[in-house]
Amino acid sequence: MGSVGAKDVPELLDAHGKRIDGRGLHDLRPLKIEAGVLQRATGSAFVEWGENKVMAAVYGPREVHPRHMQQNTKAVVQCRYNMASFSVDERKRPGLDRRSQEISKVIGEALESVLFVEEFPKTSIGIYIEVLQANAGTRCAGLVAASVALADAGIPMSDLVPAVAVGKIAGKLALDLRKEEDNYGESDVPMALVPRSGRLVLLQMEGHMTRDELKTAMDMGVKGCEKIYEIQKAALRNRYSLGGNGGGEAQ
Amino acid sequence: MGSVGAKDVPELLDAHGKRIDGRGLHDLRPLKIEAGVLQRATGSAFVEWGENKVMAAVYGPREVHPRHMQQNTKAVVQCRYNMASFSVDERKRPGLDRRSQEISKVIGEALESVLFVEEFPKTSIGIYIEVLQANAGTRCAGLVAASVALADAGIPMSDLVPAVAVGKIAGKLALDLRKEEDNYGESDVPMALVPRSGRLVLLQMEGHMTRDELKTAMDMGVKGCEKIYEIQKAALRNRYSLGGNGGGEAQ
Amino acid sequence: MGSVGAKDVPELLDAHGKRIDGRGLHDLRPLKIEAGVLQRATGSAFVEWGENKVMAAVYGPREVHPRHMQQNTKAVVQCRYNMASFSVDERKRPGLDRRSQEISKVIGEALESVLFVEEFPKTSIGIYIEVLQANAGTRCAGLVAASVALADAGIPMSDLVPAVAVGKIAGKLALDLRKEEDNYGESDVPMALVPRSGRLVLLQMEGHMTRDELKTAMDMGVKGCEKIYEIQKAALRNRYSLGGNGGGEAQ
Amino acid sequence: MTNEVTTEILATHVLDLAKAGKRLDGRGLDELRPVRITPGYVTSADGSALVELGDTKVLCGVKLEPGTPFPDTPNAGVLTTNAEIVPLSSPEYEPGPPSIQSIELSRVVDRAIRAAEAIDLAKLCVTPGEKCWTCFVDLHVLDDSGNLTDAALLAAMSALKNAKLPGERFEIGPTVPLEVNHLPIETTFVRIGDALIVDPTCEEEDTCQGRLTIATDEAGNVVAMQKSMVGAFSPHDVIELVDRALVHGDRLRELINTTK
Amino acid sequence: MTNEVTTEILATHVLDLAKAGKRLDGRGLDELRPVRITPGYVTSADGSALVELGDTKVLCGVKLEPGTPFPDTPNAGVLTTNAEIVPLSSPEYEPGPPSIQSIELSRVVDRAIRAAEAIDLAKLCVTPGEKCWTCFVDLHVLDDSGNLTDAALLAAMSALKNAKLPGERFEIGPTVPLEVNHLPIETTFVRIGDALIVDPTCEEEDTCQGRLTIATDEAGNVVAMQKSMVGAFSPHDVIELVDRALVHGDRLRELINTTK
Amino acid sequence: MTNEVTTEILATHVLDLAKAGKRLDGRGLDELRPVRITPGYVTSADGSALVELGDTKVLCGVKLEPGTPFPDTPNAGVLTTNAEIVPLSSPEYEPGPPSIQSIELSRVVDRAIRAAEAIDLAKLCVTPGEKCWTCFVDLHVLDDSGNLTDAALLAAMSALKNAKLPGERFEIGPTVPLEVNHLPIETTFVRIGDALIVDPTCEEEDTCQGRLTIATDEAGNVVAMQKSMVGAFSPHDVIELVDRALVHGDRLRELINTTK
Repeated sequence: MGSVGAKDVPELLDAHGKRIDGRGLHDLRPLKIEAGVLQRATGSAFVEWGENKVMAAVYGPREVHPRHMQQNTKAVVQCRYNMASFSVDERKRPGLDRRSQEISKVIGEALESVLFVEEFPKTSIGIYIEVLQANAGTRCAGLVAASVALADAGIPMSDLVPAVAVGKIAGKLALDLRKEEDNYGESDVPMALVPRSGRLVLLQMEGHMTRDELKTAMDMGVKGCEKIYEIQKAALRNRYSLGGNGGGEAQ
Repeated sequence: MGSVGAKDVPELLDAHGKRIDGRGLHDLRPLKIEAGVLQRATGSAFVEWGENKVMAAVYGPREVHPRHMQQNTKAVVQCRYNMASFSVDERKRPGLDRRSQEISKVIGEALESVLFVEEFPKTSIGIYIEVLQANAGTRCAGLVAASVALADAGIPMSDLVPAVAVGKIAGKLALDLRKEEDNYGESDVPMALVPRSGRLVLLQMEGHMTRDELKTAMDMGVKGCEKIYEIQKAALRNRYSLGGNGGGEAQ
Repeated sequence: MGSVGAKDVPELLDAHGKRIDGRGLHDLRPLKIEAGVLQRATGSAFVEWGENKVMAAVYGPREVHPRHMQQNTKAVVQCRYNMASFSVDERKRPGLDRRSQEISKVIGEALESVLFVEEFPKTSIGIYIEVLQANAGTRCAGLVAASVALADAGIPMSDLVPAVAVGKIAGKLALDLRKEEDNYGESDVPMALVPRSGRLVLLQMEGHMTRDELKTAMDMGVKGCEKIYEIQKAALRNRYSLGGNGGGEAQ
Repeated sequence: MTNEVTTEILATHVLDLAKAGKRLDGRGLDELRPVRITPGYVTSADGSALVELGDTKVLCGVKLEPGTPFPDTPNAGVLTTNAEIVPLSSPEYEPGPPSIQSIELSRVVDRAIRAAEAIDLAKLCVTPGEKCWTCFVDLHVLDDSGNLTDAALLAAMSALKNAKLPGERFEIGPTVPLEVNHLPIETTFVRIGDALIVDPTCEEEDTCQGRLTIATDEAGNVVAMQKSMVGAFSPHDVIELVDRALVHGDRLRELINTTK
Repeated sequence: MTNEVTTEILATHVLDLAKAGKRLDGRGLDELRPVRITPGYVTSADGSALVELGDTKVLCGVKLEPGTPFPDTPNAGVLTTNAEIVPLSSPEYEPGPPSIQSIELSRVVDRAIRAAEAIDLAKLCVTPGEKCWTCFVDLHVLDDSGNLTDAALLAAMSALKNAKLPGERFEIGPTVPLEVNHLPIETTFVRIGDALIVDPTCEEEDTCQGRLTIATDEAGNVVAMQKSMVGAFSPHDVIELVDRALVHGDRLRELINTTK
Repeated sequence: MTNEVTTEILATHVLDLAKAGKRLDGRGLDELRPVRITPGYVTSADGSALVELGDTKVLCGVKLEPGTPFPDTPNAGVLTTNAEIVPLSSPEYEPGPPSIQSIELSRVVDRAIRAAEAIDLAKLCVTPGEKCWTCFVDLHVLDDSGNLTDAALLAAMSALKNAKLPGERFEIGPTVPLEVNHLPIETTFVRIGDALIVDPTCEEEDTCQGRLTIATDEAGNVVAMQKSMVGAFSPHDVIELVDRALVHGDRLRELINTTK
């Protein structure tokens, strides 16, 4: 969000209202989802979303380690969002920084909101997200991938969870920000929807928005999520159809 | 203790034998103790002693974590003395440095010497001390606070434990050193007394003292501890008297 | 191995084929082994090999910590190779670096290959190696010492394990490299032998060797190991003979 | 570790109360606990404040020290927010590296300060690319009786308003008050069944179905939000809570501005 | 944690198969799994490659950044190899500091690259003693279905061959391809009973009696070896495996060199 | 982990012996174990000594390297004392970060060296504020058979007396012996019932009711003290022990001074 002292701010919207990559304000970047891409994981999914590449794997339900974290009445959801050192322009030190830890927490809580954790007491469900190539929106891409991986693992859920960010660029609300829009835009609202209930299980925000802008932003996000939801479902159908080799895809 | 290459050594005793803050050699700094200041802790106490502000809390007896530290014949005493990053002039990195770990050990051992740990096998008693503002003597202030917090928690003890340091400044023994006296003085002897037995449960020393000076220093310290003991007892009386809002106080 | 940009490469072989310290290509450095040198350990040994000084201790079989590492069908072998901070020219930060961790792993696996770990299920055998003074070949010296310490501890093994490195210096294969030979030589092949089976339980290599050179290097190493084996056995005999004060010794 | 039976009984009780529009401590669903702010509580800091929100106690100390600007923002000072949830503050403390709770707490407070542009970081630059002020906002949680976030941002903003740039101590110009341009306030709500209640106690947090923190500024903007814990909010809920957060925000800004 | 009964039954089965010259997945004892190399898989890296060796997947990203030479090698750039065996890749992952497996993996890959002199570090020096390129070879294990080492070195060498020195980005001369002078290949074998089998799956690694990795270069030299895991090899075994490693090495070098 | 029954039986036995003025190993209550000092034990260090105090073995290595003075003492070199109680030394070792025992050990040894002004740190300054010698005193515990503190300070002082400032190696003047101005000695006592015994073995430490370490210098001053472990001493006890420590101190100083 508008870092102090930054130079060379690019023009985020052209005279025709088109964005840097030619999209309109309500357009998603191309999205491709493939389920069942890893051999060792219980379930897995790969998401290519614009220039993001994100892999998710699910393990479990299984024994809890360390043991003292075990819960008698429900499964423990352990979520880890991690960025590969080479996924960003400037090499990132390997390991979870504070940002990654916060994102791990909010993604884990979002997904636990649709899991029937009471059905698997004393176990753990591990959700692991690796960002291989990043271009803004990786927490949403990770959530989208992890949700499909959970379904691929056969873990009962009340719904799939699509997610997308809405931001404000050059004074306008725009769906699904890419890197330059995120860096130089005015605000960013990532959100994750449970389509069947219409409720948000992830919602963060940074920047400046009026109450009414926020309302519109959530409307745009919900519509975006509904499109993503269809692609998630298609990926799972492809996984289980015999001829399926592709996955779900947008555009 | 007289650091090498230090400049601007202040005059620690004036022509009338008065100290920087006007005290005589046998005077304590003002001391205020309040018991029962925290809601979540089993017991707690706040100490304001000169320009020191120290909070102590006690939790337990409770389950031991990690489990393998549990002892079958006694409670485990876990003590943590920590300084807030802003409690000293130059910001301190958060977390326990080696000094804090050593102080945690000697305070914990001092207090365990008056606890009936055999009465609570397989449990732990947690003693937590936070130095919020520091001006020399924080280990003694922490011990004084923790001892009152243990009593506030209702944990059986053979006695309260007062503590104070005696040092040598400008060649003279002086009670209860403040920062400049500690930095530029010649030695420092913090000690903690069990008044009913007349024995010391904490005793450290650094600097230069003859055997006879040390004897005198311990005498001065014991007398100082007896005064502090009264203030500790008053704080606990106030805590349990209905009208009590204050705590114990000196000067 | 020939580090880039290094200067002042010493002459490793003189006109008569003698090495820096006067040895021939097939000579070991002087080796002295003493068993039973520590009081608290179950078994121990001290090795002085050229300018290396290495101490090894063995503890166990004993309870496993942390508990979750316990194995129901065999003993867990925990091996730690560590260098004292002052054992090398430039002070080394205390603690295990990545090199030490790798060496700990390969030494532990080498020794486990001769231990009857199935006889001690649910226990751990701790093997601890401290390099006090280092001059190339410390992993072999550590293995030699640890093997004797295991025997001193009375832990059943199929054989003692001698170890030595063969390297290539000035184009020739040479036994038991010292520091300059290791730093400026062309390759290094440390190996550990089980004499009764003729098999290698440790084998590493770095540098350049043809297949045939490697074959010759292993032959030289095996012969070196056989000499070391005799010194190991002598050290154990001395430990248990009443008059024994020395240990095994070469040259 | 937690007594699961007790937790479940308590959860049911809190839920039943909420259905009836009531709370354990007798407050209304949109009623904050009493707030007490003590600026300048710690004189060893360059700025400080103790905030008591009911039984919750958070102490903030601000320290300003010379440092180096980040390479990508050569004309700006550095702001660092850190939260210590020390074992003194709660029986739930677990030993080990900073807990995820303390990391989330510091990040959510930090985000509100930055997004609201409370401090003009450009003014903390001394020599572009070379020297700047580093502003450490250190939060020390003393009693975690619920809703640490709101108490922590109140403490941080009060401490910043109380802070002096110690130019003389470091021989970088005169010692002057730190300028605070905007005053973000966070208001946190939890869902208990269908009720959306403000300023939760720890019992309410333990049994809630979702928590939402909304940061507003004095111009009526939303500057930051954080949904956390397991649970969900509809967009309609969110807008209702924004409206409520704006009201509480104005009241608390008034309190900070009038506290000396 | 591991199911010991299953492990033992599997071990017996793998051993029985090996006695009959067979393997769980039907391969011959000296047969590699299918190899697929995708260079340039990650565009945020300066060089990258995804390697699939059967179900085993390792992604390598190379990053080149300006740095300072080590004091004892003032005329050389710096090469740093790091391996992350992330929890996504295997059920056996344990939380905590880098596992000894990941340390051994990165060190064995690093040793082969260095010993083969694959990269001329002198060419990565910019100003002697002051400025050089630091080359980070980061290995990210995505699916650990056995024999990570061979897949990791293939990925590293493919990524290095794919890499560009980003001179323009850092204003240190033009952006040019990174020069790769030699192409080390590692081939790993395990002993199962008396059988010595190549490219083990994780089931074979779990039940083996010794593992040996042999790195060769295009001139037919052995440049690095690592025996690991409990077990032993005779010198005669070692030479047999060197001969086999030279054959596999040539085939895989050919594959890397022809993959675009 | 410790066998509690054995510990209790041993404690009772040690106590009964002490009442009768006896000890497990037959020593008198004020009798040290035999001391053996081997200076120069490790040639890779700039100074070193192995100290054997009965079965207790502590090795000290001193390293001197160029460094930077601390900002608040620009005219002084830096002294750093570190103790490693490695798992080789005792069955009681626990894995993890440096134990509190090793931290206390290094701090108590460090305090005695500093308080006695054993080394003139001003002489380790090369260029005020810019360059100085850093003196690392590294203690490596090889066998913990009790009373590590006394053995460790003996090793440290012997190693310092054995040390050379390696000026030539670092091209900072000639290589000369390190000057040692004062010779602090620590003597440690434990209380067993009413008995106050010197130089405790580990069995005596395990069952004691308080431990007191007293550091003296050659002028008869007390320069440092540390009471540790659960237990208490009266001021009268302390003075009695100071008198005894002065006697032992003189004897051990004599031993160090006459050992080559």
